[in-house]
Amino acid sequence: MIELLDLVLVAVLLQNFLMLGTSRLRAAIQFAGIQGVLVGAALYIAHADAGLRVLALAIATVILKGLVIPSILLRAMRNVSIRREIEPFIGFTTSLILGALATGVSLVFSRSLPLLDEHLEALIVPASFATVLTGFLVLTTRRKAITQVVGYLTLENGIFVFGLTLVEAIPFLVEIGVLLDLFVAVFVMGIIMDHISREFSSLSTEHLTSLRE
Amino acid sequence: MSFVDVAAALLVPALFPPLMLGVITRTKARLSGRRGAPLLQPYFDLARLLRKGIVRSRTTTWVFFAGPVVGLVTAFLAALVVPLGARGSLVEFSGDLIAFAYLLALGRFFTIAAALDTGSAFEGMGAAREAAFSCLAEPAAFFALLVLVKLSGSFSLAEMLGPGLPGLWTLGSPSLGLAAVSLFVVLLAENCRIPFDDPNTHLELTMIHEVMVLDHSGPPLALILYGSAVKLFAYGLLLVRMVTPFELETTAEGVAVSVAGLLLLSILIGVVESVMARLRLLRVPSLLVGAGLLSAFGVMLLVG
Amino acid sequence: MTTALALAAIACLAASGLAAAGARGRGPACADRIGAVLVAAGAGLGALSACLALAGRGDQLVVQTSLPGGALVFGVDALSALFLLPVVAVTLACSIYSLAYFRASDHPREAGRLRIAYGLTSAGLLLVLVARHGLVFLAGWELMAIAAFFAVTAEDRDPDVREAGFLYLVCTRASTLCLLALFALFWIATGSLELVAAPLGRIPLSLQSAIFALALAGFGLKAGLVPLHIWLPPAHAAAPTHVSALLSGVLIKAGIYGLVRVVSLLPEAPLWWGESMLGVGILSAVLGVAFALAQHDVKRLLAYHSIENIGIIAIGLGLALVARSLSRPEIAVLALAGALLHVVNHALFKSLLFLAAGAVVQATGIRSVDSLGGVAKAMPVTAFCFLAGAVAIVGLPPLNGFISEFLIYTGLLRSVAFETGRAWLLAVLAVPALSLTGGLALACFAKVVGAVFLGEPRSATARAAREAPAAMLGAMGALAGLCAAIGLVPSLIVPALTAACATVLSLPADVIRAPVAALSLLNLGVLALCALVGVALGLRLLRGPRGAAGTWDCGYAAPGRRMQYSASSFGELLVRAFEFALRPRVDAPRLAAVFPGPASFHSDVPDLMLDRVVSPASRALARGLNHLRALQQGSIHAYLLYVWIALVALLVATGASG
Amino acid sequence: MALWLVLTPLCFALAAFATPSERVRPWLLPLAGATQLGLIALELGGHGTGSGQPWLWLDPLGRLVTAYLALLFFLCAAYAPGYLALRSERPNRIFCAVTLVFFGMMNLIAGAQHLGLLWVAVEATTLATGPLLYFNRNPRSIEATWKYLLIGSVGIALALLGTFFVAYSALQAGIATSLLMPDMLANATQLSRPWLHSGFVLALVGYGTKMGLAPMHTWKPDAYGEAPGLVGALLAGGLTSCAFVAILRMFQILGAAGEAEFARGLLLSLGLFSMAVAGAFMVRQGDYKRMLAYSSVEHMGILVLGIAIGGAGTFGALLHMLNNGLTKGVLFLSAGNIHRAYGSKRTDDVTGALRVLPASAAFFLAGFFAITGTPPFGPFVSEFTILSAILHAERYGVAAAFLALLVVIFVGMGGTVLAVVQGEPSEQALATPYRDGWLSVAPIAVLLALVLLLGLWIPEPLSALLTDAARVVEGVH
Repeated sequence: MIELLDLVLVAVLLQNFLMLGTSRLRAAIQFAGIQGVLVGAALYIAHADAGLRVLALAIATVILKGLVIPSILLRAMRNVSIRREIEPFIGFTTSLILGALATGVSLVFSRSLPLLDEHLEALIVPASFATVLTGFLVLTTRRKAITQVVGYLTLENGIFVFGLTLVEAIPFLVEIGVLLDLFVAVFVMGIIMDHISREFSSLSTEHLTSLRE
Repeated sequence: MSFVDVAAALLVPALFPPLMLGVITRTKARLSGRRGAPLLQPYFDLARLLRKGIVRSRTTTWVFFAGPVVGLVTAFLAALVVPLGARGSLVEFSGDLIAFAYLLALGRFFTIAAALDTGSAFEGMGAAREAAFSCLAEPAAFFALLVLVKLSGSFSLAEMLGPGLPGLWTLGSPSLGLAAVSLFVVLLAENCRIPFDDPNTHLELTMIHEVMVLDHSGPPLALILYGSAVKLFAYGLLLVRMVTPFELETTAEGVAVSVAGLLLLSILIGVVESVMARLRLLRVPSLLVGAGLLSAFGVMLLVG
Repeated sequence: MTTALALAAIACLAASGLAAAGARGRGPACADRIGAVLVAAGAGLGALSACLALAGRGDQLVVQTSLPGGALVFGVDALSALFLLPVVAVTLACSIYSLAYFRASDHPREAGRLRIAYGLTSAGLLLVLVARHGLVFLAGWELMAIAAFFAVTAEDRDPDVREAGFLYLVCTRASTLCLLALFALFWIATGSLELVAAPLGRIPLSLQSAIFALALAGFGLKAGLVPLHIWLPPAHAAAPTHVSALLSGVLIKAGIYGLVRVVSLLPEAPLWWGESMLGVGILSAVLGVAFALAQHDVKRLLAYHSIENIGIIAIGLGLALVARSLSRPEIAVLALAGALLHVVNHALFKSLLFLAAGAVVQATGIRSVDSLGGVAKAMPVTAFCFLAGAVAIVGLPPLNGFISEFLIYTGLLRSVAFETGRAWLLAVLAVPALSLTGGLALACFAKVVGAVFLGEPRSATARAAREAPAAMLGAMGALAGLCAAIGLVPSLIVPALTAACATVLSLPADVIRAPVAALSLLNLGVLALCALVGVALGLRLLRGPRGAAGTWDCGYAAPGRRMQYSASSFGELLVRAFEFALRPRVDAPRLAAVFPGPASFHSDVPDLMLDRVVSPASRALARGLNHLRALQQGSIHAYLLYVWIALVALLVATGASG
Repeated sequence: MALWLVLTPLCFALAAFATPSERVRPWLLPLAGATQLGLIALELGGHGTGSGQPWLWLDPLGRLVTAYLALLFFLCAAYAPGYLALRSERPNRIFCAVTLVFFGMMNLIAGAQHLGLLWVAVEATTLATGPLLYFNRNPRSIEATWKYLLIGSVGIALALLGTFFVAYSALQAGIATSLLMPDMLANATQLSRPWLHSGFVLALVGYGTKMGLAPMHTWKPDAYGEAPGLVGALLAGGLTSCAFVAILRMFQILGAAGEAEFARGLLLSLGLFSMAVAGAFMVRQGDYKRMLAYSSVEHMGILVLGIAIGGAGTFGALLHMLNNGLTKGVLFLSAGNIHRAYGSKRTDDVTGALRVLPASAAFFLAGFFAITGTPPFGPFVSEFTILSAILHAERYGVAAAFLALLVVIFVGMGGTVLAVVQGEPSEQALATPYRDGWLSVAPIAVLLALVLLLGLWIPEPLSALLTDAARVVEGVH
């Protein structure tokens, strides 16, 4: 079981790097979607024995993160005719290096924390930290509003991965609530992005600096 | 105090002061080889002025006349504070030395006001100098008085300069000496004598007191002259009492010693005025501050 | 009963402005009258309760609440009463004055607001005096301070007024915060906010000293002790005159009251308390008068004199504290009595001076001393009142200022005679300092009286002056009368003084009777003799031959008005003597050519603290903070980065990471 | 009962959404507020139907906050109809519905006894406020909304991670974890420290972002600056207090775990830092609504400072939460009126408000004096309590810094406020059609009266409730 889970998690990490590497928005969105599917799968794999509740949760996750949210983002992207992330604050190669660095750091960090034995060798905790950091990296270095949403998604995915360790602890309703919040968040962000693109005929956050001291 | 004491304490300051002016002028005349006016000349001047008519400037108000009046009254009351002999003084209470200083200040205030009332540039000038210099003279005087206070442990001039005085000299003669010197300087400054001011110059630009009273005439002028004589008497008496620490029982002795001392003082002033030149105005403050430092040093000698 | 009366007085004063605002419908004059009547009622009640308290009928009033620090206590004792008397007197006089000075018909917009602010200020002042509970005290304090802010900025269209008001507001807030800490410490120390004397030996001395230091800072700010005086001159210059009179006459005394009250609560004072206050007092007295001497604006000048007089009061208080620490009862009583009496006196003559000056300013529209002159002919009564105030404030016989300064002097002389060590040295320095202050004050007021009222008018408007209306003259006359009364018959106020001293020092305070009696004789003598000689001279003037001519200008044919000795040149000698402290700004023309063209000379003296320290510092600080704005320029990426920096920093800082 | 407190507003939200009339709909807001007040009265009267669910019930802290929220919301809602009538050009269907949802979610936060549920509720408030900020539909409000959403969501995400960490700390200690407050408090002592610590830090940063503690406050000036005064009041008074509650919940757990000192250190530094940042940005602040935002940052700092000191400080902090919220209501609503009249937020254009809008300007001024801790207003009492707590704890350095910062803040805020209310109004300002009306002024007056009341007299039940709530926070029983 562990091996399979780790395999999936490695795939998740891979998505991080692809996301950092790509300059095309559509690709970034798709990677985020794939990552969503993967974490959904990971959830089921990790707790296959937990029965129907986990299954339902996993399916909900996959649908939401894998299909709904990406489609929202793609729609928002279609409204404005932009295809690629023009020159981020940090170049793509640098981002990749930083991503690798983040992954290393999270490996070390997770080792330094007292983990349960079943999580000790599993990749869960480091993968989650690495994904969180990647999300942060995307959030702070990419100029397009849409990419920032993608970053936010990645962040959420990372946290979700950490959640794998305590599915027992968190009641089903709360999990659903979390997913619902995520959905609404992206939905509202999508609306706002619509308005942004309408007002500024672009999705670049460069225009969003009129409120300042 | 007996009736005699009261009479003496009232009559001496009332009658004697102009004589001091006479003595001073006579001394100066003699030292410059002239015979000089009679000693009683000041009395004659006063009498004549009192008989004269009054000419006043159209600019002025009642303040113009308040000056001479208040000046004379305050000087006289101040003179009453200082004891003639060992038999106490007429105005005597704990802390009367402050009354002494503040009475004279009141007189000064109204003299200055009267001077400014004429709206003349020259009198304003004199008034400004009077105000400025007395600011510096007062602390000096107070330091000198503090010496007495510290030594005698009492707060009225009559007690300080009373029977206990000889004892004080044995106690702290250096301090008293310094105090006396600076008091003498203050006396010269406050009464506008050379080296601070020349009472009978006629170069208004350089004058202090005289120029303030340029516009006064007749009786008011008489009051002013008389008042300044009394003021000189008050300061002089204070100084003389300080430096004559003799056992004086009777009133007669007290009066005699005081009068003699005052005559000597007048001669001394005359001598000073004839051997010294008037200071440049800008130098005056430093001299006064110097006097203040002297007496301050005198106080510090008594530390503890 | 007593306290209830005081509270009723507070209610009346607070209501005065609002009621008048309510009655605005019946026309401005009616509103004015209603306001004045209510103020009068409040003043009457206040005076009544003060008299009751001085008659030994002081009592307390307790209100239960759930606020921190126990039940709210109000009370009137002799100390409160002694401060109450001048407060109500000045409040009433100024409000009567304002009937003619600040008519609602002339200032339709401002008058109502100002009347409300005025009423609330005096109400807050009274509340401070009757408060026996920290929070009540603070409430009254702040009510007074903020209402006063609105009174000062009554004419807020003028940017200078706004600036001065804001400076005042900031200073008073700083003082309030000091008091906040003070009462918090007091609460911690005594376990209650009720202002009762701390039990001996219970509170650690360090805590007491902290409380005292906070009191010195907080109350000093309000009272205007150097170097905390920065707000005083601008605020007094900006406010309407009767408000300036109220501020300078009684409001800054609230600071003195607070100091006295606090030190009376802490009986075991180390020596340095009194010594520091004595030192600050000397500094304030000398610097205050020196700066006053250099002012051109008559209201600023009077404001600086308030600083000087607060300094004199502080000298008295400091000496009293020193004497208390050295257990020298008679010195303590003399000094404290002098200080308290000077509080009363200064309230009277300073408000008198402000009102008289305000009358001149209103009549001529000029505030610069240098362009006035000869006003005495047009406004004889005002001139006489100002002259009386001047004699009083310089501390000359036969008026009230002399009495209080005399008491302080005698206290100092005694400590010169009997003390040793540092206390002695300070006393030895204080005496000449006080006399120097007196001399400078004399010069300064001789200058003002001469330049404003005497001589020839220096400007057309000054010549066109008319005597002030009756209401204003009445107010001034009343205050002048009080000054004379205290000066000639001080025995009137002696019982109040002794009672107050007894409450503060818990000592019998009869030491002051003897000197005061002597002084009253002396003053009466001065007055009588002057009257005698004056009458004689007057008769001689009427009888004998007399004539009138132009002023004898040493033979100069055509003396012009502008050739008179101006106020600035009058002060110039002394200003130069104090150059090291005053640092005058002079722009004098350099006359080069043989026939130089027209040139003008101008000199003024900026405030030592405000213009040379505080303003530059605050400007620099503001500029520095401005640079921080660069951190918030709207980049959402930067904002997100801050979040993460905070996270990492906290994680690292707590070492939670490992 | 707690459930009803959450559901009632949601039902009203549905009703509002269904209501067709633009003019009737706004009146649902005060109606909902009134209903809520009634329910609260029942609850406080002891008629509350006890704790139905284990993870949603009202402890004293919850009771305090829900009562306070109901009051604040009712008064703000009473202001709404007048305001929305003025803004008749904008459809208010979404606005009303979302406002009610937002209100319900705030109650959910107050009542949540489950950390996960707590998080969900907080995030829900974030999302609900988005549309409110965006009410004005102009580029600036878009920008503000975007920043608010993104920064808020990211912060909240961190809080979720923190919650997971805390859960894991239980898991790691081998406890059956349920994230239910009672269980957590019961087993707190066994929780694994490293996870607990880092979990608290994450939650502090996360919820601190919502609360607007520096340096996570950056969204605040933009959001408050662009939102309608009404929304600003609800955010500054309600939402921030709810985020504060969330932090308090975490603090409870650490306190129970005996790690209070650890938490207090963090809170102290964040509190002082927030006050400092607020002061720095308030000086010469040319935009009076942004100035209010920084004032909010400052007072959030004061709240956590009070908690950090503990003892009487906790009581003071909770009291200050109420005072600050109500006073902020006064300030934001009156500022909103002034903004209406002048059509500008810059002090360069807005002067002499006392001559244009006597009532609103006077309330604005009074609110300024109240919020800066002027007796006899409420904030004075709470700040005094906090200060004396600091001094009682003999943290003299902290006290000095506290007072110094208060002076700086007073200078900054006073400069801006006085520039607005005093002086000579411009011509077109005098020409404005907008005038103070009852609907736009009365709620402010009531709020101010409440603030004054809290300064003069704290009702017995309230002080009892505060004391109990403080006990809950301190973890003493």
